[in-house]
This record gives sequence, structure tokens and C-alpha cells, in this order.
Amino acid sequence: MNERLTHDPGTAIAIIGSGGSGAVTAGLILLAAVGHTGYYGLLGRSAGPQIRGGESAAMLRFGPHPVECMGDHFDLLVALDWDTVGRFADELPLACTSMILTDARHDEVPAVLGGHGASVHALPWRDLASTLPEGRVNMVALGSVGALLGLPFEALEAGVRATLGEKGERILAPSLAGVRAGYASGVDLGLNPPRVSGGGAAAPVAARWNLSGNEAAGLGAVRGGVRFVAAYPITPASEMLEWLAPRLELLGGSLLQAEDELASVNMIIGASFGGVPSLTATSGPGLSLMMEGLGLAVASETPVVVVNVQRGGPSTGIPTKSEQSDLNIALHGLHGDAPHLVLAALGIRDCAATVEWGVRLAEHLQTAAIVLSDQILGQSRAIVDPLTDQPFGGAGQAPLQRVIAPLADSDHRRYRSTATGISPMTLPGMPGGMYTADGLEHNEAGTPSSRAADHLEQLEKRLRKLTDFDYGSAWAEIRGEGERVLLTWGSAAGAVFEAAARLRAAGSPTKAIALRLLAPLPRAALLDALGGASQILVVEQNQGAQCFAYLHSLRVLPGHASSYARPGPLPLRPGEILDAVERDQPTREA
Amino acid sequence: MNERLTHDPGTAIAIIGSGGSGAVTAGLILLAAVGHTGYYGLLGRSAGPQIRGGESAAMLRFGPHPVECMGDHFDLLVALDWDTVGRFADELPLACTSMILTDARHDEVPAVLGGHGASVHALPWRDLASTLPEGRVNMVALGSVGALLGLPFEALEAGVRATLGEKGERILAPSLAGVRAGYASGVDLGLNPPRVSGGGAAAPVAARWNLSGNEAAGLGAVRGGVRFVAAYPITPASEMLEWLAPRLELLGGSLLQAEDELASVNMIIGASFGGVPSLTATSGPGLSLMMEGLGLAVASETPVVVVNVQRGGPSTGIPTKSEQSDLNIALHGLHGDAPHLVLAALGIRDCAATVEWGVRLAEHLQTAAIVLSDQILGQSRAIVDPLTDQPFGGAGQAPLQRVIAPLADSDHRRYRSTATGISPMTLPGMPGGMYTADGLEHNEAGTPSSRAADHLEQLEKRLRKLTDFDYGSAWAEIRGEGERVLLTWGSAAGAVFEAAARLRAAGSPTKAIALRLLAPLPRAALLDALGGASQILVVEQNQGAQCFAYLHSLRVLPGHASSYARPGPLPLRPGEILDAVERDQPTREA
Amino acid sequence: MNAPCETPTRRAKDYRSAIAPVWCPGCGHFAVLSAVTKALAHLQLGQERVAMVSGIGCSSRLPAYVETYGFHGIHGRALPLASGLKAARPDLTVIVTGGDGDGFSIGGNHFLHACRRNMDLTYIVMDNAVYGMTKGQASPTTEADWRRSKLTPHGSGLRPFLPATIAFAAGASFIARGFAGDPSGLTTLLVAAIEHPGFAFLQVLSPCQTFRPEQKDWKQKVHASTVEPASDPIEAARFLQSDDGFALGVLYARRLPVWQPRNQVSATPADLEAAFLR
Amino acid sequence: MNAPCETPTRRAKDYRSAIAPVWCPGCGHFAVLSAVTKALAHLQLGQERVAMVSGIGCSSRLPAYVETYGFHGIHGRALPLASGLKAARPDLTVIVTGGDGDGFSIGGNHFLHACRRNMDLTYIVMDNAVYGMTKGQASPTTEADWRRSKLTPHGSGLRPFLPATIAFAAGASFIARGFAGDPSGLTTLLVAAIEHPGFAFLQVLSPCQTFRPEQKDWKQKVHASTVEPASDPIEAARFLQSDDGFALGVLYARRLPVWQPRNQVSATPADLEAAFLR
Ligand SMILES: Cc1ncc(C[n+]2csc(CCOP(=O)(O)OP(=O)(O)O)c2C)c(N)n1
Ligand SMILES: Cc1ncc(C[n+]2csc(CCOP(=O)(O)OP(=O)(O)O)c2C)c(N)n1
Ligand code: SF4
Ligand code: SF4
Ligand SMILES: [Mg+2]
Ligand SMILES: [Mg+2]
Repeated sequence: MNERLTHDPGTAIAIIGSGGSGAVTAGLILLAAVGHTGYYGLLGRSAGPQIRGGESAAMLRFGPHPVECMGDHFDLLVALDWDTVGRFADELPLACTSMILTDARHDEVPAVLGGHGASVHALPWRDLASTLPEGRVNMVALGSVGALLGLPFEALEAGVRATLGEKGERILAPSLAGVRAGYASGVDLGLNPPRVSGGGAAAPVAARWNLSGNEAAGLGAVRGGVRFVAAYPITPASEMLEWLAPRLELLGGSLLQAEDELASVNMIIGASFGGVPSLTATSGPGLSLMMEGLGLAVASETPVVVVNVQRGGPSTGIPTKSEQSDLNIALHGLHGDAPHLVLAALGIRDCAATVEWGVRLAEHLQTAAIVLSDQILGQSRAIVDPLTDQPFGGAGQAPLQRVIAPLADSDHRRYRSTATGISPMTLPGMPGGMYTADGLEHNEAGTPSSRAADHLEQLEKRLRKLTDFDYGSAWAEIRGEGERVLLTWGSAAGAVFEAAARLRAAGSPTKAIALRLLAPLPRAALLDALGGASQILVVEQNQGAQCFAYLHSLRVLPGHASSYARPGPLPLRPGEILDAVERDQPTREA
Repeated sequence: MNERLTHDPGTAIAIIGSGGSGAVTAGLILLAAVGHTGYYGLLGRSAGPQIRGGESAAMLRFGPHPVECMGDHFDLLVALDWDTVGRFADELPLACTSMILTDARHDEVPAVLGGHGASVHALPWRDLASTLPEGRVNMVALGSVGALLGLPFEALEAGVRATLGEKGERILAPSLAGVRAGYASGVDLGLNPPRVSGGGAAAPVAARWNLSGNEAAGLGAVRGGVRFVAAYPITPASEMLEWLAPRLELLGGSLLQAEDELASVNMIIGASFGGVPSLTATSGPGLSLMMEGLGLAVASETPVVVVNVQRGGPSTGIPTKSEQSDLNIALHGLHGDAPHLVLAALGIRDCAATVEWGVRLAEHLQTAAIVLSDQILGQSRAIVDPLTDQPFGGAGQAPLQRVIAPLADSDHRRYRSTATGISPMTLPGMPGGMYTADGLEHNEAGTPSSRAADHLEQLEKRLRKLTDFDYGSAWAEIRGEGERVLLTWGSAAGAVFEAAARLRAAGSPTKAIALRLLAPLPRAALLDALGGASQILVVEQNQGAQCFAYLHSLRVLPGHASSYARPGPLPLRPGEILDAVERDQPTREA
Repeated sequence: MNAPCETPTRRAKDYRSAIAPVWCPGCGHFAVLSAVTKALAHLQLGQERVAMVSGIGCSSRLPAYVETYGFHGIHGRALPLASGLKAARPDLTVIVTGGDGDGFSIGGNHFLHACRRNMDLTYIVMDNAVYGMTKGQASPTTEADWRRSKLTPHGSGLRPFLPATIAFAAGASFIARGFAGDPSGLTTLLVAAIEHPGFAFLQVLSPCQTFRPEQKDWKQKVHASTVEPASDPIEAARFLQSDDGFALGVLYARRLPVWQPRNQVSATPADLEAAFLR
Repeated sequence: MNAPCETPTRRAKDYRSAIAPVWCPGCGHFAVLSAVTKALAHLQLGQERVAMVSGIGCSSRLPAYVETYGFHGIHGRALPLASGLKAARPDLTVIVTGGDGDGFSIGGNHFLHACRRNMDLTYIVMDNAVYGMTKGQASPTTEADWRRSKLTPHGSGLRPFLPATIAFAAGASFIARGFAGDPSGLTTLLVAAIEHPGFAFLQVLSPCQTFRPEQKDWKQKVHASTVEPASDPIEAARFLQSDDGFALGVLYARRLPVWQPRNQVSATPADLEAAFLR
């Protein structure tokens, strides 16, 4: 395994505790602190079904390069208490080099974590905290961890201010005091913690964003021009909506909380018909309820976007944990022949880029776009580079937007079968452009028709406008070269990129392809990218190998391609992908 | 083309008129009459969006063998009037050998029908009808057609009684008088109509059923044990529900008209949880609304059946016309990894057999089954052989039914991961068997759990129980042998069977495979049936080649397989399949 | 006062599109179509500034027959679609039409919440107490003992849905009832409904010639509402308790806060991005 | 009278399952759970003859905590699921539980139609005027100006949904209101609701400790309903118009026809097949 670690693994820390222990707050501060120091970082969290008082854990990984996934194990496990560890022990892989920090007054390390050989160190957090007015254990522990990691105290202080600043001095002061006390105590613990390789600050601080995938998706929406959102709350999509609600207003738009998802999807269809780019966000159960509405958007050629933040399925499933198992419904869940767009965000920063692109494509192509994110993207935070102005547009490219019919067109037919398949649209308020949008089959003028010729013409036009469009190079992110290809989509990209990088670093040329555009699949470009690969492994986080099957359905994969698909809720880690690559080899060569 | 006609094409007649002209009634009577005479027959109908006063057409084909599809053209076109013919001229293919019968007082044959060279014969129906008290043109025309075809008058009389008997003597008497007058006039018209080959009666009359696909589906439901139905009306599924409502009551069950499809699917889940096999029927838009409920049935392992009578899509589409475009949503429309059953009826009689099988499979495997029918099956009628007692069960086969847990089981775990994956079920009322069914992920006992091990165990169990089950030979209907394979599913089977038979009759060995079970796909059996085929053409009635793509997704088809997919609303005809076979050949051999 | 630039007067027939209705001869929905065109002409609303939104049903076919913008959506979802449109485009006059099945059965939830939300929409339900388009099943407003649907051979057995009563309970600010057999009364009510600021609900008794021929009786049954349009809730509640379902007129009207989007631009996406820099 | 064979007396705790609730400490739903077990014990219902059905929400978690049959379904669909169960198994006591979001927002349509249908079900809505499970958004019963949800920073602006008023308008035959802070009153109401033949709707004011801590005030606000349970609709309508939403007790109860399946076997499938022979 050791040769794999030549890729800089950064430092991985888990902070755990029961609900209310402040583990997540400590993690958020630490993320801000490493960001302040100039590192990139990724903070995931684990929550149980309890609203309050359940387990809680923050998982942080940081280093000098953008961090796109969790590592294979944690270097440091910080246990504020052991009360609920049984519920997420699965999520805490440790190695013999790991260190466990626990309070000196705590019970022994629970057996559920056993068998890894990590060293255990008891620290006097509780005692220290009790000496402080309103002293909190999580802050003391945070301070001692910061010291162990060699972070400058100003960075921790900045992290505390950025994270708790809004709560006012009454919270801020004791928090800072706790961190300070912990920091002071930790410096001379005599331990040998896994400091970040390269050490010290890396980049000018001002140039980075600290945001969650759900926030990034909200940003992508407004960058794409969305000014109306209707939605119904659902885990893990709600934070995207909560980020959007006050901000849409500042932009002159609005968010409407609907009575259910049947309403929300139809509300955005209405708003978009009115000319305002519109979006909703949901998760699996809500997406199910939107399928009929999305079919209406497709048939009536009304642009709309749904961001689907996936969670464990099927049915109510595991609402608080991640999975990539909604690809099937996103691709095929509409009744009838209903071609539409399906995109997937490849990372937290990419939530912004992909949602923006999805909005622009839907607007330009007058159809429904489903953008897939998931719990692990949506509810994790990262320190990332800011997005450029046109994430996917070359300078020469015309801006992707809705094609509006010229007012002078005396023979306006709303559903005219043009060469591109895109029919210039009129908007309410435009004189002479009146038409009735319809989900009933219709002729070019929009008059209902059940004649075969009209049906064929409209079906083909709705397909052609999607398949003939030139999507440029944004359909995938491709890294490295090699006869071995790791092919993936959506949030699995992070772990796949790292696995491929490790293979390359180990002298085994490997190309990683992460699909951002899934439907329509840019088949020729993908075939080209796969060309001549001797090993192809399709990686995804679901049971049914949904993407693998989809790629086969379009005859993209050669017979020797194989699949590594495994359901949630545990995040995909690079190491398991490397294991899958190894397992795949002998079978293929036999 | 002529060598293809060695397969007995029977006789094909279209009776058309504006709404209220009685074209469909005449068709129904003619079907009953040919049935009485001992022929098999198939009666399709075409309706427009109007509720009343629109176009209407009855398309009848009959002959000495079971009739499973419409032919390539009509031998006889009977025009009661020409008022609305423009709306369905597409659906009236004629040949130079065809005869057009029209009223002597009518306008000329409209140009929309032109170019086929059929002979036109004007008959004095209207004049004749006007001589009779309450004389109706459709009855007179029917009589003259009956005479032309050489049907015995008693058969027509029996047809009138069977069709109009319920309406009482006041309707019956003038109808019979009209038929009699037409019959008398027609005998000596001196025409040379396309009489049925072989002529005369064929089989004892009592042994046949006259029923529609929707009625057959209803029958299949009650044969399978369904005693509760909840549903919301929708075209073209409503007649199935209307057949069931009064009959379920006779069987001690009930039908509940729900407020919408969200309610109906949840109602049947509740009833099935209570131990009563339950079903609903709908069409595309309604199916869309049921997907979340079906996911609950899958996750909670509650058996339910949805009969989806497909119509033109997407969205509201073409409600009164047929298409096979809901395969995608049926296979993949559930969020999360949600394995379930998808079946498709291969013909009108098969609606009964397949729905019965679907109910039994769902019950035994504790999952959701979607049975696909479509408008052309559901709303057409046929004279068919009665169904045997166990359509798909060998004598030795145990009856497929729900596995109930023994009362004595002291350690009952509702979702126990057994070897088969099927967990014996308890029903409310059984002491000691209490559990809470759940769509949240759970452990074997049904307690909610978000742990990876429980998720994996339950996901695998829900998949395994479907994939490990032995479905016997009912998964497909296979006819003929040959290196050429025509592969299809659902209602396209009829036209495919006929195309294959014609090819064989022309000395070109051809095997036809029609899939009745689509998910889980019996992959090994299908690979075996395809073994060594040099030409494979997948035939279906939709735009997206949905089945073709699905079969590729499971790596069942070799690279040289090709697709003939064409959307509705026109019915698939054997001739176009033969054309597709021919077109396919050169490409494949190049 | 002279108009600064003259706009030609729009007549009712200018609001009628060229598409022929699919309705049965004698269907009550024809009268509603005609009243809609007359009301629009009365108000002289620019054709391009009006949007007609509907679901699915015979009644829901209406938008295609009106020469304005329109959206013939899916069954039961006309109100949310229209609400989204109005939220995005408060400048438009948005009129929603549909049937009793569309609005009170599958669409019942949206009806409740649209009443609560009180956006400035007009909602016309053409109530024929039957599902016309799917060939005659019981709707929520059908009498419990109506036995002519094969789906419910003993009658639905359900207490009829009382549209005005439910709208009132849900907080609607304007409730009226018209009759297809009284076209001029209907036009007047429609004008009042469109002019009402907020959610205006207009139930139109619109007989189904084909599946409910007995509704010919409605001509005899309807009568003008004897009370003045109540604006006092207590009074309205009392009136609705004694309502026989055939009183025509404005039954309730009251000014209530109207849901309005807050469309004032005060930032750009770049401003929002700045907040992530921390 | 001696029981022919003695069945041991069931106590409230016999109806409590071994599963620990996920609820926050102090959540009102605990009191509802306790009242359910007490009411079942009071009625001595066989555990296996009771089915608890729910949707999704904190409140909807309740069935798993009760040692009877149960179904934790999907968000908003508890009533139809329970209706199907009751139609198929009229012998069972079916109790439906859920929250204000589950029942009045996404599930509002089923609530209306369940009231109309009047099947013999008990429907308990634990109303905390918030979506607890999704961390604190406005529900239909939330005050229009409640600003603590980020989704509606200015308040929802919607007129609150009045559960009792809507149930009454929709034709419910039993309407009651209880309070989690009054456990014995709640148990009494639950017993009455279960015993009512037909659809019994029980709204329980059940504070959300975490997202609506201000609901501690409810203790002060609630008061016994001053009127006798009305069975006269006019009287009930008048009462509901003056209701402040905090009156506890049975607010309305009336015997109305109950929807019953007709489960009498008089034919076999083979008999039906015979009709096709023609
Ligand atoms: C989701 C869905 N379910 C069912 C239908 C079938 N459907 C079409 S119209 C209709 C009822 C129409 O009744 P109503 O709204 O009263 O209108 P009317 O035809 O009586 O004017 C139904 C059930 C559908 N189109 N979509
Ligand atoms: C279709 C669907 N949409 C949204 C959700 C998310 N969701 C779960 S519970 C809930 C609201 C719960 O509120 P309430 O019913 O009042 O129960 P409480 O938690 O307050 O007891 C929502 C919106 C879901 N599970 N399914
Ligand atoms: S079926 Fe009834 S509602 Fe529909 S068009 Fe005909 S008369 Fe009108
Ligand atoms: S969030 Fe509110 S409703 Fe949910 S468990 Fe906590 S206190 Fe109860
Ligand atoms: Mg109606
Ligand atoms: Mg609540």
C-alpha cells in the first residue's frame, strides 16, 4: 500500500461527540483556521436521525492542494465524548499510525473502534475547561489540536471569529478563552502529530472561498440567472434553499415555499413560462413527485432546473447520508419519450459551476434539466478557489440563454420545427406572440393534435435540439493519461481523481474521466476519450451500477469494462477504488 | 411482397363515421357475429379527443386463427359518412385490392384516402334506412357487409343480440330490422368481396371469449387473488376499473375511487399490508405520480400491482392513442436502488394471463409489480380461447402466494435476511407478529437504521429475492426457429409474430421472442434463446428504442443487433417490420 | 379626458382564438368561454397581458380557445403553475380555469393553499359534478347517491365537497357562484373576480350535457343570492351553513393582504460571492 | 359478568415498544405517545388488532414506539394508506398519526377527502406549527409573521390553516383538540376519538422544544372549550368562527354514514369468466 501514499494525503482529523458536544462547531472553526493559514480543506459531517441530542461528527482533511475527498483513514481522532460513537464507528477508519485523543476523564476507547493499533492519548480538556468561566470542552480540545498541528494561534482565532462572530461577544469571548487555554496546554504535550506535509502557509488567504456544496449550488443558480425558486423543504437539500431565500430577494427575485413538490415544480414551470429562469431543489422522494411536472416542462418546452441532492434510497431510505442512487430516475423517470438534460456536480466548487451550466443549458434548449448533487457534496464545506467568470465558456462562445422570437415575426409558431430544433419563444407581454403552451401533443402552432405526423415531428424536434447541440468540453473532467481508465460521475469524482493520481504517482499510467453531462451523453467524445483503453473501471456509489448500465445501454463501453459500484452511506475512499482496480486486473487478463 | 401473404391474412374491415354514426357499434356486432360463426377476430377502435361528436372508427380483422394484430391494409373500408375521415386517414391503409363501400348519396371519396387504387362501390344504405321505422344507416350497412362476407344471418342476429341485448327490445327490434334489410340488399350486389379463406365456420362457438384487453386485465387481477383496488380514472385504463368495480364486490372485495393517484397507490399499499392482494390501474401521468408510493412498497416489502395502460407520451401526450413509451419509467422511475418487477402483456388474452402472473409474483416476492399494457390492447376486443386454469404453472409447481410466518415463531424478524431473500410476513391480527413496516432503511427487525451493514443487507436481500427466483418459462413467448431473431415486448408481439410467421412461410427461418418479464430480466434464458442468431432486430413502439437500450444495458445483445423503434400513434403492422428486416440486412452484412 | 394615443377598442370576439372547441354540443363550458371573452373585452385588457392557465379536463381545454397567452398544464396543477407565473410576473392578469375534478379532487390541496396565499389570481371552476373528459365518473361535488358511474355503482357514498364553504374555511378573500345558463350574470361576476385584488374564486355551475343530462334542472334550481355579498366572516359562515349550492352572486368578498414577491434589486451575484471569502 | 376465558389485563406499558424515540428532550410528542398507550390500555384493545399508520416527520415516528402493528409510510400519505388498510381490514382499529406539515401541507388533499369519506379511522395530528424534522420551516399552522425560518425570512405571509375549521367544512364527523401539556385530558379525548364511529380528527397542540421554544406559552393559552361538544352544524360553525385555536375538548361530534366496503362473497372468478362466453 505504501507506494500509493506518494500522493500528498494531507492531514485527516475526525472530531466526534454526542449531539450538543460541539464537535461540528469545532470542525467548522478548524476548517476556517486551516483556510486562513493558506491550506485547502474539506469538512464533512455525519448526523443521525435525531434532530437534537444524537451523534455528531466532523471529518476534516486539509493540505496544500485542493481536497476533493475523504482519505482512507484519519490521522487524528478527537473524541469529545464516546457516548454515541457506536452509531458511526463505521465512518471512522483508523490506521496504526493514527492517534486518538480523548479526555483524561473518559472511559476507555470503545471496542467498536478496536483493531487498528492507533495510539491513544488522554488529555485534560475537561479539567481545563472547568477552570474557565463558561469553559467548553470542544474549544479547549480544538485549541490543543491546533497546537499539535502546528497551526498559528491567529489562524484559530480567525476561525473562531469567522464561525461564531455572528453570535456576538458573549459567545465569542469564552470560546476564544477555551481555545487559548487548549492551545497553551497542547504545545508541550510532547506528542508527534501528523503535521501537514510541506508545512506552513501556502497561498494568499484572500483568494479562497469557504462554502458548502449546497451554498455553491445556490450560487450557481443565481449566476446562471435564476430569479425564481419554489420549493418544499427536504433533507439534505434544504440548506441550498435557505441560502437562496434571502439572497434571491437582494437580486430582485423571490423564493416561494410551496405546499408540496407537485406544487413547487409546477410553480417554476409557470414562472419560467413568464420568462424568469426558475429552479427548485429537492431530494429523492421529492424528485419522485416532480416527474409528472418535469414531463410537462419537456413537452411544453419550458426551461426548468431541479437540483436533486441525493441521499440514501430507496423510499425514505437514509435521509441524512449520501448515495448516488438517483441516476436511474433522473435519466429515465419520465413517462413517454421525454428527452431532457441530466448533469452531475463533480465536487463542492463544481456544484456552482455545474448548476450554472445546467441553468444556462435548460434556458437555451428549452427543456428540463436535472442536476445531481448529493448529501456529501451538499452538506460538506470546503476551502476552494473562487469560480471564474465563465466556468465553461470560451471567449468566443455566445452566451447560452433563451432564444426569444423577434416581435416582427408575423407567422409566429411557438413549436416551429427549426433546423436546430430550438423554437424561438415569445413571453407573456409580447404583443402578437400569443400561444398556449401545452403538454398535450400539438402541431407547430401549438394546436393540440393526435396525428402521427405532428407527433413524430415534435418528438424528433425535442430530441434533436438536445442531441445536435455542441456541449464543448465541459461534458467531463478528464485528468491524466493512461491505458487504464477510471470512469465515474458526480461526487465520486473526488475519490476517483485521487485514486488515479496515486496510481500515476506509483508509475501506473491512469486516466480519470468524470462525467458532468450524463444526458444527452456526448457519446462520440466519450468514445474518443476511452479510445484504446485496456482497462476501464466504472466507479459509483450505488447498488445497481446505474451509470455502468446506462453507458452500456448506449454502447459506449467495450466488453472488458467492469464496474465498482457500492451503495452508501459510507463515503467512497480512494483506497477501496485502488483495491477494486487490483481485483479487476486478474479477471480481465484471464 | 406477395410471397409474404402465404400466411393467412384473414379479412380486415374498417367501419368509419363521425361520432354518433354508430361505426363502433357496427364493429362490435360484426365481431360478435364472426365469433358466433367460429372465427377468431380482433376489433380495434380509433377515437379523437372529443367526448362526443368526434370521429370514430372500428377496425376489424378476423380469420380461422387467433388474430393478434392489425394487418397491413384493409380489404374493406365501410364509410358511414366522410365527415371526419381527415382526422384518422393515417390509420386507414388501403391496397389496390381493397374495396371502399360508401353510401350512394355521399360525396366522393375524399382525397386524403387517395392513391391506393381501391375500387369504390356506392350502396343505397341511407335510402334503405329511410324506408324503415327508426331505421339506422349503420345497421343497414352492417347487414350488407355481412352478406358480402358470406356470414350467415343468424350470426349477425346473434351479434346484435349479444351487443345490444341489454338495451331492451325498443332498440333491438329496429336494429335487427335494419341489419335484415341490409343483408337482403347486399346478397345480390354482384360484388366480389374478400371472403375469409377457408370459409365457413371453424370451431365450436361456446369455447371462445369475447373481451377487451382491459376486461382481460381485470379478470387476471381477480384470478390472481386481487380483492382490493383503489384507483383514479384515466384514459385508457378506466374501463379496466369499471369492469372491476361491480365484480370485486361479488367476490367479497371492493374498489375505492381515490382523490388522486398519490392516494390510490398508498391505499393499495395499506390494504396489502392488511393481507389482501391489491392492485391499481393507470396510465403514464398517473404512473408518474405513483413512483414515490411504489418505492415505499419496494422498501417496506409490501406486495402491490400497478397495471399501466400506456398511451402516447410524453406528458399528457395523446391520451386516446397507443404507444409503448413507458418502459423507461417502469424500469427505472423509482429513486434509489429499488428493484421490482416489470411485466408486459403480449396480447389481449395475455392481459389476463400476465396480470394474474404479476399479482402472484408480487405477492410471493413481496414487492411492487408494474404490468404494462397499452391503449391498443386495453381498448381493443378479441375473440380468443379461454384461459386455462394455471396459465403459467406446471402441475408440480407450488402455487405462488404470500409467505406467511408461522405463528409459533418466537423470534419473528419481519425483514429477516433469509436464503431466498423472502422474509415470511405477519399480518395484522396475528398475535406476536407485530412490526412496523417502514420505508426508512431498517435492520432485520424493522427498526430504523442508517448503518452501512444494515443498508447493505437489506438492499441485497431485496435484490436477491427477485434475481434468484426461478421464473420458469413464462418470461417470454417464443415462436419458430431460425438464425434470424425478431425480439420484442408487450403489445408489439402480435405484429412481430405475424411478421416472423410470414418470413418462415416464405422460407426464411425466423424466431420470434416476445418478452413478458422485463425486470428482472431472465438474462441467462434470453442469452440462450438468442444463441448464435445472425440477425437480431428489436421491435417496439416508441421513439427512444427503450427496450433495445435496456437490453444493451444488461449486455444481452451482440454488437450486430439492431433496432426498429417507431413511436405511436399508428399501430405497428407486420409489413413495416418486414421492411425493417429487409433494410437491416445489407447494413449488417456490409 | 382624451387617451394620449388611441388604442382600438377590443371586442369579445377578438379574445376568441381560431381553434374549435372539442366540447359536446350543449356543454355548459361554451357559456364560460363566451363570458371570459366578454369580461376581457369589458376590462379592455391587452391580449398579450393576460394568461389563462388550466389543468386537464373538458373545462381545462378553455385556454386554447382564448386569444391570450395560455398554459394547458397537467391534471390538478393549474393553481401552482399560475401562482409561479404570477409571482414571477406580477404585471400580468392571470386567470385559472378548470373543472371540479381537476380543482377539488386531484387539485384539492393546491386549492386550499391558494386560498391561504391570496395571490392576485382569478380561479374559475366549471363545476358539472362529474369527470366529463374521462367519461362520467363521480367528482367531489357529485351527490353521494349518484349511481350512473360504473366505478361507483352504489354512488360514491361521500359527502359532497362544498367549494364555497371550503374556500371560506381556507381563508379565500373572494367567493362567488355563477351559472352557465345565465351568461350575462356570469360575465358580471367574472369582471368582479378579475378586479378583486387577491385570490378570487368563482364556481360556475356548468352542466355536462353528456354525462349529467339531468342537470337541465339547474335552470330551475338556481336563484340569486338573497344576501348582500358578506364581508363579515361570521355572517358569511352563517350564510354558507344554509347555502343550498344554487345561490348565485358574490357570496363573500373582503380585502386581505395579498401575497407579493419583493422584486427590488439591491445586489449582484458577485456581491454574494464576496461573502464566501473568509 | 365473567369473561369466558380470562385475558390478562393489558397495561399502558405493554403498548410501548422497545425502540427509543429519536425526539429531542422535552418534545411534546412524548406526551402523545404516552396518551396513545394509555388510551389503548383503557380500551383493552388487543395489540395485534391495532395498526398505527403515519407519514414522515418527528411526529410520524410514533408508530415504531407503539407495540402494535404499524406502518411508517411516506410524507403526506398516511391517510390514504390507512384508508386502504381499513377498507381491506374493517376488523382492525386503525389510528393515524402525523404532524401539521405531513397532514396539512403535503397531505392536505387527503385530509379533505378523508373527512368527506368518513371511514372509521382516528387521525391524530401533533401540531407544533413547524416542520420539526427538517429543522424548522413554517408549516401551514404557523403564524404568518413567524420569521425564524431562513426559508421565509419575512414570515410566510400566509393565513394560518385552521385544522378544525377545515375539517368541519370538509364534513368531518368528529373534531377535537388536545394538548400535550394535559396528558390525562389527551387520553380521554383519544379514547373518545377511537370510540367514535367514523373519521375522528384529533388535533394535539404538541410544542416543538427545539424550533419553537416560545410554545412554552401554550400552557397559559389553552383553556377548556366552554361549549358542549356541538352536534349541530350551525352551532359548530358559529363556535369555530370565534375559536382562538386553544380551546381544548371535543369541538364537534355527529353520527354520519360511515364508508364501509361491501365484503360479501357471491361469485367466483369462474362465474365472471362465463360472461365472456358470448
Ligand atoms: C394525473 C392524471 N390523472 C388522471 C387523468 C385523467 N383525467 C383527465 S381529465 C380528468 C377529470 C376531469 O374532470 P373535471 O376536472 O371535472 O373536468 P370536466 O371534464 O368535467 O370539465 C381526469 C381524471 C390525467 N389526465 N392525469
Ligand atoms: C416527499 C417528501 N418531501 C419532503 C420531505 C421532507 N420532510 C420530512 S418530514 C417533513 C416535515 C415534517 O413536519 P411535520 O409533519 O409538522 O412533523 P414534525 O417533524 O413537526 O413533527 C418534511 C418536509 C419528505 N420526507 N418527503
Ligand atoms: S363530456 Fe360533458 S363536460 Fe365534457 S364536453 Fe361533453 S358535455 Fe361538456
Ligand atoms: S425538532 Fe421539535 S418536533 Fe422534532 S423531536 Fe425535536 S422538539 Fe420534537
Ligand atoms: Mg367536471
Ligand atoms: Mg410539525
